[in-house]
Amino acid sequence: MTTPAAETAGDVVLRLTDVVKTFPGVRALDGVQLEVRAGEVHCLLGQNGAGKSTLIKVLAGVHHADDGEIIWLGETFAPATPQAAMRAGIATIYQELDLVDDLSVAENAFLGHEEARFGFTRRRSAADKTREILARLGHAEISPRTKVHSLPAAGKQIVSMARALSHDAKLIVMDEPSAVLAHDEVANLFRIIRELTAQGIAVIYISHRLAEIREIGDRVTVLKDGRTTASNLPAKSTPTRELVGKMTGRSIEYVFPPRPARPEKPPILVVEGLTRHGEFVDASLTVAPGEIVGIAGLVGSGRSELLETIFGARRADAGTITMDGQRITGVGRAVKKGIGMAPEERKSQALLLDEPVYKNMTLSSFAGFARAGFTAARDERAAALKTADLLELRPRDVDRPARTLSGGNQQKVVVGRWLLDQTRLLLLDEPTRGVDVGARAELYQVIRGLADDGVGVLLVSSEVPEVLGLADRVLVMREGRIIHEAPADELDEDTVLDLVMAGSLLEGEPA
Amino acid sequence: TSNDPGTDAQVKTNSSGDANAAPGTKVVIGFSAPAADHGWIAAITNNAKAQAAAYSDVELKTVEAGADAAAQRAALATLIAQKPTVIVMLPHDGKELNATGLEAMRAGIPVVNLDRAFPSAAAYRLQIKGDNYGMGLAAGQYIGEQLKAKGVTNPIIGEIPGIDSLELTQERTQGFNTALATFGFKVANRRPAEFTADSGQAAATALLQALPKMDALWNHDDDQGIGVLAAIKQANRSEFFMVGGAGSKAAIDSIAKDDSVLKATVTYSPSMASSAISLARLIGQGKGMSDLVELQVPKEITLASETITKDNASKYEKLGF
Amino acid sequence: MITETAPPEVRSSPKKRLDDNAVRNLGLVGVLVVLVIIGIVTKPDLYSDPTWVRNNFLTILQQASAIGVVTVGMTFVIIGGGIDLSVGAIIALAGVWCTTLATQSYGAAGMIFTALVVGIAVGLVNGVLISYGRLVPFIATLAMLVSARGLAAQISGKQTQVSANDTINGIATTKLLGVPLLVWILAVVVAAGWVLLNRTTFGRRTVAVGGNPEAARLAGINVKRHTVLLYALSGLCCGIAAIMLTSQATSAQAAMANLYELDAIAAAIIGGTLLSGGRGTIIGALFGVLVFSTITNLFAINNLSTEVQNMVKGGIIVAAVLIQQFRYRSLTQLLKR
Amino acid sequence: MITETAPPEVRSSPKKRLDDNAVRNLGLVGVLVVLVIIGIVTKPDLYSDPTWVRNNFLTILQQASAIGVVTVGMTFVIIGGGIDLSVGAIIALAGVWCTTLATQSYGAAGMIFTALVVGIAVGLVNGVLISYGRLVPFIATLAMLVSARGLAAQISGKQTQVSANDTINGIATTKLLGVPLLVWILAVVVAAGWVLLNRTTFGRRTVAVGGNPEAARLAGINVKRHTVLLYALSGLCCGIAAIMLTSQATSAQAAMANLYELDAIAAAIIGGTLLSGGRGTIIGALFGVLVFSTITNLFAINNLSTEVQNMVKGGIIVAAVLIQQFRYRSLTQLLKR
Ligand SMILES: Nc1ncnc2c1ncn2[C@@H]1O[C@H](COP(=O)(O)OP(=O)(O)OP(=O)(O)O)[C@@H](O)[C@H]1O
Ligand SMILES: Nc1ncnc2c1ncn2[C@@H]1O[C@H](COP(=O)(O)OP(=O)(O)OP(=O)(O)O)[C@@H](O)[C@H]1O
Ligand SMILES: [Mg+2]
Ligand SMILES: [Mg+2]
Repeated sequence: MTTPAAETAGDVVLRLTDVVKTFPGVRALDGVQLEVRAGEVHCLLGQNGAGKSTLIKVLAGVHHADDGEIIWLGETFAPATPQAAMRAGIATIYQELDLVDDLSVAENAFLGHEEARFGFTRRRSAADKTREILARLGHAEISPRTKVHSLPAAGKQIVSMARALSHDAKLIVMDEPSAVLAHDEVANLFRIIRELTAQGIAVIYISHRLAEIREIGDRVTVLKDGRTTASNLPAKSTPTRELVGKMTGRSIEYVFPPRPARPEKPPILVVEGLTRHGEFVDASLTVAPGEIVGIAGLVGSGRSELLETIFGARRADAGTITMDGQRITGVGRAVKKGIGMAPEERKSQALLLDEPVYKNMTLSSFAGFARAGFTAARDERAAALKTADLLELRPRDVDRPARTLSGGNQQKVVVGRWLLDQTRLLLLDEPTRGVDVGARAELYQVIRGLADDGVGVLLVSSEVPEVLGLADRVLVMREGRIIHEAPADELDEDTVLDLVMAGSLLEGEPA
Repeated sequence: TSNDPGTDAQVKTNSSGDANAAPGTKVVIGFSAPAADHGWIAAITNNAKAQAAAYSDVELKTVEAGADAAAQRAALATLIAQKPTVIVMLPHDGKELNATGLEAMRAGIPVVNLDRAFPSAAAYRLQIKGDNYGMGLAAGQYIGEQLKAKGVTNPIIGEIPGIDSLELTQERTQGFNTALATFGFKVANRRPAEFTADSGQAAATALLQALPKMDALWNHDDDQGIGVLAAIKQANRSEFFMVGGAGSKAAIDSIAKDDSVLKATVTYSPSMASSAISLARLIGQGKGMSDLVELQVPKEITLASETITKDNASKYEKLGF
Repeated sequence: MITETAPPEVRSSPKKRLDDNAVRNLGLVGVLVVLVIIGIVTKPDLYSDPTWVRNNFLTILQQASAIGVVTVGMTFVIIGGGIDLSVGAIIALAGVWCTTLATQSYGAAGMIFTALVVGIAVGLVNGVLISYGRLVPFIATLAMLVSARGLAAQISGKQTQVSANDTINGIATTKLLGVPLLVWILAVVVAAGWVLLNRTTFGRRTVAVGGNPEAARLAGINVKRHTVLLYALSGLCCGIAAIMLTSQATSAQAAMANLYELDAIAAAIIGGTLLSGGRGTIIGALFGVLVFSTITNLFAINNLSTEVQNMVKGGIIVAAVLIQQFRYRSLTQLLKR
Repeated sequence: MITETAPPEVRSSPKKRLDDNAVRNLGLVGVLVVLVIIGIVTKPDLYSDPTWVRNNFLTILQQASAIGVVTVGMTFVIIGGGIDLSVGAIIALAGVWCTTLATQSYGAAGMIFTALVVGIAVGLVNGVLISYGRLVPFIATLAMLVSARGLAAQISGKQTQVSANDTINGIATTKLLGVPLLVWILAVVVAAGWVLLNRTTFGRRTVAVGGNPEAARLAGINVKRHTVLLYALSGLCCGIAAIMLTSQATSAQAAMANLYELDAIAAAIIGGTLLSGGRGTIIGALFGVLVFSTITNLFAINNLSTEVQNMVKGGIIVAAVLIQQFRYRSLTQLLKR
């Protein structure tokens, strides 16, 4: 990656003026201004559905702007195809993983611009280059020949990054790259971003985590309802209140709801000695009514698998799961006993993308609304609208197909599904992934409210502050084992981080 | 089976000087036969058209019958609505079109059934058909006699029928087995094809593989026989002789030339379509067949299956399709 | 915590999805109208006779009835993420089984019962192989196609079995209020199918299972059991169609309903059903069937030769889908404004 | 806040997929072995003759050759997310076109050229209709099936057209190193297909287009053009197969290669190709074809009647897939440890 001398940090490489993009029924971009300089990390902030992903897709040649002007390296720029954008030096890491499962890591990294001679792929050369990039990314242990579908989500994110780096890009756009990354992975990502910017490459960085923006960002542009509400704010020094205010048009304090005192109750869920070979070993835990139990751990520590097994979606190799003293053996039984689960991957595991939002929200409860097998669409819509209001779904329209919702809003639909049900135990896997600050506070409130109504909650999150702030009791998982358990207020972030990374703070714990 | 679509009338039944040949009242003949993807059926349609063209008092309304019995029922429904004087039809399946035959007869339109009989006698005025059972008999008879003459006592006989789910195939096979049984012979292996050359090739290849040595082979259909003969050549086999079926031009030529294992074919002549048109005209005009004493055309006519060999091939040349 | 909550004003188009389907179906109606106009232009004499026109209309419907019933079942299977290549074979097996001399001795009720039970049973086997045997639907039902036709040939001894039962044979000739009974049966099946798909939990599950089986499973739907039911439903429709066809032909045989699978799948897809599952409409499927049966009718009254028929038919199918798409796109464009 | 640490390892199971395919193919080899053993047990006399065994082996391969070539093209189309129902019809059209008297007058080269051009041209039309006309592949190629067979019937006047060209007819009788030329052609096409799929950008892009079209588009692949090429490739394979079949039957007609589409799709799927696209192997498809052709051979040497044959065939297909799955699961279980 060579950088011409003319483009040292500070020169404006990209300028957007009054960019407009409409979808059927939605004005996703309604006059966006953006200015990005070489060598800077420019952060985009905005609520779910503010238009961030749409904006970067316009830059990447996926969507075409209806109006407005884009100047890239001093010239008017309107990429007709993703390839045109890439050729012009803009590489993109999309919010939704865009990999081909049955191709190898190297093939994915170089898809569309293969290392080839006369149409024949040069596998060795591609593998070497990929290995080099992966090493730069700190993941030399990923083999370029591995098929992508055998990688966990975090691994896929790294391949997406490798793909972006495989282009000789002058601007790299990252749409919520940290959403599927754990704490330490984020640190690694930042190391790479710093390397890139040191070479004069510009980075547009999108995230809902303010802390990240403070750490890595240089300047911030805020979007609200498709409009730029503030540009070029200093990332490190702009007060949170101001940022949030520009995003939401109101002020939000980012706090967790208080933990009410709770009378001891016998647990509703008892898990004993649960094991799935290669995923987790001998997991035992309990959840009482009204209690929120959090599970912290690294990506790949087996938390999702544990949750899915408790829900009956995976068959346990050993151990028992009992709800109200009765064994849970399959999803059907679990749902009947009042267990609900919001899975981790919304697109592949949770949504019917072509169905309207309300049908997605009632996917687990429509039978409850039905009379004698006949569905009650009116009741379902009304209930879904209520939940939509509660979670600030935007647009506030439960009839549009789930596909047309922004990522964070899709997540709200998934979580909202179980708020409608007669759920007594809720399993939440990364419930706030991609959810914006305002809605997140609201979601915390809702989860706590459910607990106050007597629902037991088992919460998996890669954000340690979230687990600590929301849960009553915290379990720490590492490499498939539950290595520590304590009330949330007896733990702090450093302790948990140290634990999950096999630190030494609590010596004597089983490893 | 030739590369030129033969459109000329194959046979004329009305010799000159016959009173029946003189133009009479105008007759509209509705005609329906299954979609022709096979030489024999194509010849049926062509013969019917040519024969009708030979009469100045006949108008032929053909309706295409599509791919199956249901399509043919639909086509005939539109034909009946047009009220032709007589309907000539070669049904996909006689039983499946029985109801349609009844409907036409009830509507006052005499029905001439070609080749595939209706079970109910009220469904047709005239039935003219080839003799599938007799065809099998003839083939079996020929094979039996030849083998007996050669003194083969325990012959290995192969059979390649056409589409096996058709009733006509069953009848041919039954006739064949019956005739062989009179000689104390039976079929060693039977591989059905689909009346096409490529399926004939595939079936014959399989059969030849299963029977490393064979004495005689009956292939029900000369069209698929092209493929059967190709397979025999490809397998380099010649220790047996073969009998064909239906009587295509190519088969008759080959028998006459005696240049392959094909030594005979048993006829199932598409000329019946020509006869059907002639007789339909007579029915429409209320006349009888001049060589019969009866004043009306009889109700059933079954054509005999003949055996074409090198000796009589020249006689049949112009009957080949 | 949170101050001032004003939900953002966003323009949206409620009921948009409904319109999509309506527009699609409208496109098919347009295609039908065009076909009829072609008929009028090419055969003005026939179309000038109102009795003939009425009769012709009923004939088209009647010819569409059996395949229409099959298509309803097929639509469910496809929406549920599967495919059923064995429908024609099931009809043949059910038809042959219900016309054996033994079955016929039980009278019309016995024959109908037999056809329906055979249809459902074969459908259940399909479903179990696919759900619990984890066979790809294409392969499982293809295997069933081959086997069921073989069994039908075995049972019938490859003979065409004539139905001697006047009640059964009468189904094809009976009219109610001037409309053939077969058309009434189609109407009832379509109506029931529509209600089942759009107004019942069964229909909702079908869409979920086909649209995203993993999501359906995690939402607590018993995907395997539901899949079995879908194939059984298709089998049931085949059983009904077998009776209709047997009545029309007053007979049954192992080769009957040949290639119905292709026709039914094509009609469902033309009607807007997604081959990959999760989306589809019963009304659209019905229109798909009607388009095919109107094309056949058009060919018949114009007496096109089979080869020309076939060449033209392919073109019409393509044109129909293109017209439909065109209308669809331009209409949704209009709706946008 | 965020502290720099060495990034954690992303665990994965290397080479797992490679083994998947190998294991799957191993399962099919197992099925083939079982079929041969059944042959030996039922016909020990035939199998005691080594010349016959060798011949039989070559015959099986030879009978698999044309459909094998078609299946290679079909596998590409399916991996690329499509389906081609028109393969049989393309063969018929190419076969008929190349055996008209006019074409035959240009000699063998003219005939071969005609067959290939017709195949590619029809494939291109398919591809354009699907890519640019946005027709569902199922419908577009079904329409093509109907039209192309109609055109073939028109051209041939519904007659069986005999090939009088000895070079063409000789293809089926020629042997090279004791192996029939037809088998060599199959071998070359399979090898070329394997290289094309696994070692070229075209192949890798095919997987991307079928596995995740959106990702392929985002990676700058021209999905539409690629789709067109895939159908053209399938058409080319059909053109080759048309020559092979014409040579075998020394003739061509409009009804030839009947239902090849079902056989080719079934073989591809049994060979491990995902009907929804994005995954598949050429070697597996070849094994799939061989399984079918070995079954036919087994039936022939045991002289099974058609109806029994069909009943058993369905069962064997199901059993084959189940065996393969069983082996697959248990072997991957073993590999896991
Ligand atoms: N293909 C589409 N069709 C219709 N509407 C769309 C489409 N894609 C996005 N939208 C709409 O455009 C708006 C902006 O969406 P976008 O994905 O850009 O939001 P975002 O800022 O990235 O949100 P998030 O933080 O949740 O990812 C949303 O209202 C969304 O529903
Ligand atoms: N598709 C896959 N194929 C093979 N192994 C996988 C796959 N997905 C996950 N794993 C393995 O399963 C284990 C747990 O993975 P997973 O990432 O789901 O855990 P997690 O704790 O839920 O992390 P996250 O917070 O990212 O969900 C790891 O060993 C991982 O390598
Ligand atoms: Mg986004
Ligand atoms: Mg997880």
